[in-house]
Amino acid sequence: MNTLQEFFQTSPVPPNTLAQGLWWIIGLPLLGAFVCGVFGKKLGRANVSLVASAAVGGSLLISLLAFWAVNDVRTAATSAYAALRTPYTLAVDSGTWFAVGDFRVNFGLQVDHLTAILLLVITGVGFLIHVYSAEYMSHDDGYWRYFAYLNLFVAMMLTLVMADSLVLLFVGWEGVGLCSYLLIGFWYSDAAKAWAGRKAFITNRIGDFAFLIAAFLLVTLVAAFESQATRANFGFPGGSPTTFSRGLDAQGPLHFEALKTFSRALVTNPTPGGAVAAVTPDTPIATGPLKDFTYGGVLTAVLLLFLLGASGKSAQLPLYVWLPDAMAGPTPVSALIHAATMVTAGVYLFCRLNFLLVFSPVAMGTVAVVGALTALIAALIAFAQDDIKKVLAYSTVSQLGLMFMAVGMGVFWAAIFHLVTHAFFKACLFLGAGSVMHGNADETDIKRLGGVGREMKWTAATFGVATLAITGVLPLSGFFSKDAILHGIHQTELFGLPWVGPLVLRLGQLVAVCTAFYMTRLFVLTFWGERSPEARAARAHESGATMVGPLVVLAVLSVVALVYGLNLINGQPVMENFLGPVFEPARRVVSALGTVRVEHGPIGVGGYAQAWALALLGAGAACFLYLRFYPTRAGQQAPAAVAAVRRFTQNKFYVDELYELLFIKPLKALSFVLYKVVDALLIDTVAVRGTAWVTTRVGAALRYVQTGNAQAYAAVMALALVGGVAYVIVRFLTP
Amino acid sequence: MVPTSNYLLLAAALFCMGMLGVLVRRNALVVFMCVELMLNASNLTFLAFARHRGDMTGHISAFFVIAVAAAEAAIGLAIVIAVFRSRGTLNVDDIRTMRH
Amino acid sequence: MRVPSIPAADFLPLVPAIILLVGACVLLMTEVFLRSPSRGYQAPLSLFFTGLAGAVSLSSAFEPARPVFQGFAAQDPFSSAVTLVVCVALGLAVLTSSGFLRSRNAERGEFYALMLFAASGMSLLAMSTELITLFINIEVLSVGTYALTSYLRRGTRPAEAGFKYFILGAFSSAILLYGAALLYGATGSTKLSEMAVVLPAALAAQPALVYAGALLVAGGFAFKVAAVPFHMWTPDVYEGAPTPVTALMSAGVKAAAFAAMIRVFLVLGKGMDPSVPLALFSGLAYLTMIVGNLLALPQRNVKRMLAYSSIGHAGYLLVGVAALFVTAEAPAGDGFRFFGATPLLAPGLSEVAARADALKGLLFYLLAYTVTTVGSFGVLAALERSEDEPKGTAWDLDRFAGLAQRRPGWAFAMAVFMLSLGGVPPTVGFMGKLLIFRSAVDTGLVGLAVVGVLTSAAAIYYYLRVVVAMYMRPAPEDERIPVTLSWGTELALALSALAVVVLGILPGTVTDWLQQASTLWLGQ
Amino acid sequence: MNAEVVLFYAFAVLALLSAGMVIASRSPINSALSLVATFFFLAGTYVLLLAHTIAVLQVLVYAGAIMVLFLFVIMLLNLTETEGERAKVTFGRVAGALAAVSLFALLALVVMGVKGAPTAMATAELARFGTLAALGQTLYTEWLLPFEAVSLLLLVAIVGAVVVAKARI
Repeated sequence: MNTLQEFFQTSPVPPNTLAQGLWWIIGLPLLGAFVCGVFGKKLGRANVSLVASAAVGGSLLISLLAFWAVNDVRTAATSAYAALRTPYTLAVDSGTWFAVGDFRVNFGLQVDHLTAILLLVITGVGFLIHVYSAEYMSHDDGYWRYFAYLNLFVAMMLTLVMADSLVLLFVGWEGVGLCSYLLIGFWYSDAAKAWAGRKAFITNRIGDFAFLIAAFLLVTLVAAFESQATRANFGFPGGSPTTFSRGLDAQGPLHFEALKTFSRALVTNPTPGGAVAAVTPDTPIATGPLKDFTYGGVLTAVLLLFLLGASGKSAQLPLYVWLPDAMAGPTPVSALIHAATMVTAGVYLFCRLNFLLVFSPVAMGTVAVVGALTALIAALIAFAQDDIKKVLAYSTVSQLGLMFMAVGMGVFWAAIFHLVTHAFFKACLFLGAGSVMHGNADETDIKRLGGVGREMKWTAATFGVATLAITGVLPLSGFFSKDAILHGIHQTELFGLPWVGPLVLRLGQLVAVCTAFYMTRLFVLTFWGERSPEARAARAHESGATMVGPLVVLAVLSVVALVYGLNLINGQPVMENFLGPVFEPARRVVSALGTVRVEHGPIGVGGYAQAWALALLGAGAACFLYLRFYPTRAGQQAPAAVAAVRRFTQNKFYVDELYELLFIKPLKALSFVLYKVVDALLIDTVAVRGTAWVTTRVGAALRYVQTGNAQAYAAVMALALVGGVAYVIVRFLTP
Repeated sequence: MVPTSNYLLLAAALFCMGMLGVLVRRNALVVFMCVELMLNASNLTFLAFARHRGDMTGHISAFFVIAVAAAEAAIGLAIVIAVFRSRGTLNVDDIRTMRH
Repeated sequence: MRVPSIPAADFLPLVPAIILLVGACVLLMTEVFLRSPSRGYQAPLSLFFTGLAGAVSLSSAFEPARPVFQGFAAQDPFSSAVTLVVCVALGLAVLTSSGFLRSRNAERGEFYALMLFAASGMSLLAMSTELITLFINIEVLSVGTYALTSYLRRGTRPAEAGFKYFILGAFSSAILLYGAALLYGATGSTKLSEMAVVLPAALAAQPALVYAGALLVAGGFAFKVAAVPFHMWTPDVYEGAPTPVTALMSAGVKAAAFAAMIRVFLVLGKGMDPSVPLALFSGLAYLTMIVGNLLALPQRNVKRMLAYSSIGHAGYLLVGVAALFVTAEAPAGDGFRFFGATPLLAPGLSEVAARADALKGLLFYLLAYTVTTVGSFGVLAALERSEDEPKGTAWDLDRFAGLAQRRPGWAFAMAVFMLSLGGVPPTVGFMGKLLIFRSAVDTGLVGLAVVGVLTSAAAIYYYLRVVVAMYMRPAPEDERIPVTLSWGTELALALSALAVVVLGILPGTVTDWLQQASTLWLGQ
Repeated sequence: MNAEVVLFYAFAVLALLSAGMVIASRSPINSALSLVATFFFLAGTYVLLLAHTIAVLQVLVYAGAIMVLFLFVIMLLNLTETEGERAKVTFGRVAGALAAVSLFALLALVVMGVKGAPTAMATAELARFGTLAALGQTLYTEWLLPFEAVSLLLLVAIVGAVVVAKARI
């Protein structure tokens, strides 16, 4: 064990050398995108996919080195904001990007444990999906555009996770949104798909707007703190007001180290009642546009705005509606962008800003409750969906809700753990769905599939493994990650909001049952049973090796990722130990402010059993319903009178009907109502379409003021002048 | 002595009459003449204030305005001719191919 | 009689304008003496003079500010920066012109000469510090652009555009002049430096006269910068003018007019109740941002869409102008601030520093907008076919369908321009917006920043529609490739796309330079 | 009531009347001739304001040169027909008329605030005020820059006019 540890703690490339090469992780896919986009048509199909895959593959190799290097004991980055060294962080700073007065942003990357894990997920899953796409897109004319966008997306996503400041993160944030928009609309053929792209676009802009305002507020907040903070605030090792100011001058206030130092200084208060009073979260701001608000209050507002931003990108209430519609794009895109990587950006954002989030129990509670409600609503809606990709899309929304729950309750490591396992099994599910569509003449309606498992053995097997994983059956990774979340929530209590934890926990357990149910339904209806008579293709055909290969790898990964959840190191799960340094600042804030109370305890066998029972309950119910109950009723369209008699005579049927009446019908109705009212009517029609409609109408109406008559234009000018002069008269000539 | 404000009032009246002409006349050439009227009203204002203050700056300004008016007339009349050549009318209501 | 002596050194700041003037005269002469059928030399020749003028203005950018010609003009970093922006716009416009004109068989020395004349007017306008000089220079650039607008006379559009521009332009000049006359009456001078001295007394005696004059002058400037409600000529004129001229108008004229407006109102604002210019420019900025962007939304004619978008961008620039009039203590009773009225400046920011920041943001935005918009008009110029012009379909969105397959380079450049206009990182447009909004937040104009961010979010929608058309719609089958290939266009597109991306990723050098220039000018 | 007052009111009334004719008359030729008349009456008021040189220039340049150009264009384009009898009443026209009238009311309020009569001047000063010599001396020394700028403007206007009015390009 020790040798193994030592092996991993000695990077083959010296960390300082590697830090200089971090640019290549982004640069390679960017180069790939350039080559594919500009020369794609001339290169030909095979070369384009080779270039694109090789670019991501190369990026994966460097990411592996980086992952290795962050474990190296020699690795540390110097902080410009305090005389400290941040251990286990690779950082490179290329100097000033731009400066506005004393607001400065540098161009720099950093890789710590959190980023390293995400790098592996993005490049790893990305690489597999590139390989898969080579066959999947083999019949499409726009393959070079497709690979160019896909490479560009990978580059942008890598920028997002490697950014060392909120500004560069925002560049990636916008970039992935743009690529997603381009890829959703890749097959623009009808108005519905065009609308899907537009909807994704509008909802994301709402989120981006909130993000920007939050960032602006944060800059103002740090500036206010800089002018107000006292020496007492910097009573931690290496801290001093001058160093902090010098750091702000050198790297700017939106660098993550700046925010980290800010959070640390805000909770440092060595001598309560000492000579110099320290600024605390309850201190009102003295100067500037935010005067008289408290630091804590503004931080809460900032975090809630970030939540709105994250809801847009990560498809949470109320901005989740775009994700199911985004399934209009090619399936590998759904797997990469709308399941594994981009949609987790919101989770990443909060984990990155963990030290700010824990300042505000209100914000944490809101994040947790929003996540829980999203998870439940999406899971319920997934019940009644018949489109294989729509089910998976709602399932993604639901799983993201689980991650938000974990983030909101401060169990950051579990959120990241679930993010990783989810990336594996959901990518596997999506690619499996793509394979099913590929082999069944692009059929997506699960009611018209059935029995596919017999012809597509590999697809069925991998899909099955992934289904078990997401369901949370014991030996698979999904079980561990989901259980880590629920267990973590169970142990946590938010200060002042004791009801949030239990509520979220119960909702989470309910979501687990629902997940098991609809995923089992999906699997059973697609792969088992008889082939539907309405099927488009009489026989399915298994996909080729380049499509099955990634499926197998992802299925294996969704099993072996469980290693992260085992208590191997210091009695902690591997993932928790690994991410320890990243969430250390949050722990420091929590221990100073007491915003979150954690009772540590190992996961007992009872907890495991409970979780397993929940999964089995849902899965069992689905198996019963779709394997036994519905098939026996198939074709029984008897006349009403006969049916009534039989219902009364055949006891079994009577029970069944009652069961259906009491349980299935209301649930289905609820699912339907949620879908129709909340999703389709309220959010889609009123909020999204309504905004677009109103602005376009107003624009179109204003347009007709533009009559083309020069005199009318002059008249408008004259009227404006009259108004202005009248104002002057009223203001200065009336006594 | 006539008070300065009377001169200024006359100028304001001429300025607004010019503006009225620009806004209501249909013939492009007449619209242009009304702009000239507005420039003259400004000149009168300059001269009235110059006399009021006993300062020659207003005179020089008026001199330059006359020169500018000449330049504007040259280019403006050329454009009016071009418009007439391209559509055979100088009616402002008809010069509106581009709109909305 | 006192005869003031004007030292030879006073002519130094005029050198860029004189170079442009000499260039224009040389180009006029070539038409007379070099009667060769090929006029391929004219664009490089104009480019040479433009580059020379730009280089000279760059070299004098860090000279300390000083008045020249008895206070009729000023040599300062601000005027040098604006002249440089004008030269960039002119150079790119000249590059796109050569191919555009040649394909219409209309390449003449007069065209380039008029462009250079107009640009020298812009350069002179940027340094004028006396109302009559200012008025004359506005006329120089206006008369040049009037003529350029109706330079091509196929169909009815160019003459119509020229007519509308001329009649409304003359109308607005008359208004500006009347305002200047009222200001003269109130202060007894037309020199800004002398007015600044007398203004407090004049305001005490006759406030209505000063404010009415200032308002009329502001109206005249608002016309030139296309601020709502003085914007209505913009779409019609931009549509009808030859596309390279539209490019010059949207970038160069706007830059020069903004420069003059800032100069005049910085002086007038000193004596006034500071809430008046603040309210004036904030109000204009709100209206311009909202109306300009809303009007662009339903446009399918890309040229008109860009015209409306240029109105929207004037709105963002006006946000920067409003930020220039912030004061350390709060003016009483104005409703243009959101988020609490008392503390205006961000902590640790002095009034001068805040103004320098705002000015830097403005200048950077002007530069950013110039390279982006001239580039996008360049693509438009290369794509339009002269036979479509009379029908008005030359700029329809459908012309862009499938451009990515036919001309991937152009499509890429256009996509970059559209993203930059929309303010998507990492382009120069994003950087410009960031600087402007940041300084608005710093000066407490949060409402303006919020509306700015919201409208630019809405604006992305119509910009991306062009990108979607280029990359996602199939090219029309029957159409032959309708391009006018010329080295000038290719070079202009490559240069401006490169500038958009490079300045977007590494704006550091330029912002440092502008910071230095702004501080140098305002810090005195 | 001295001669200046009488003359001022005479010129003012006549100028306003002829300006009204510019706006009201149907034929462009009548408008142009009324405009010439307005310029003459204005030149009269300039003389009352001791702006002799400008008055002369007004007659020479405005009435003499610019208006001849207008008349020439009217003849060239053969614009002898009168405007249509029923001028279309549009929103723009009504709003414009309202705006012009109310702007006059407002501007009148503003300029009425200018109190007092012109400055009294010493005889020597009065002898120079508004003369060609005084104007020329300032113009060529102090006002050098705008003077050069105006020459540039005239050059641009000539080139522009030639370009625009030239036959098809």
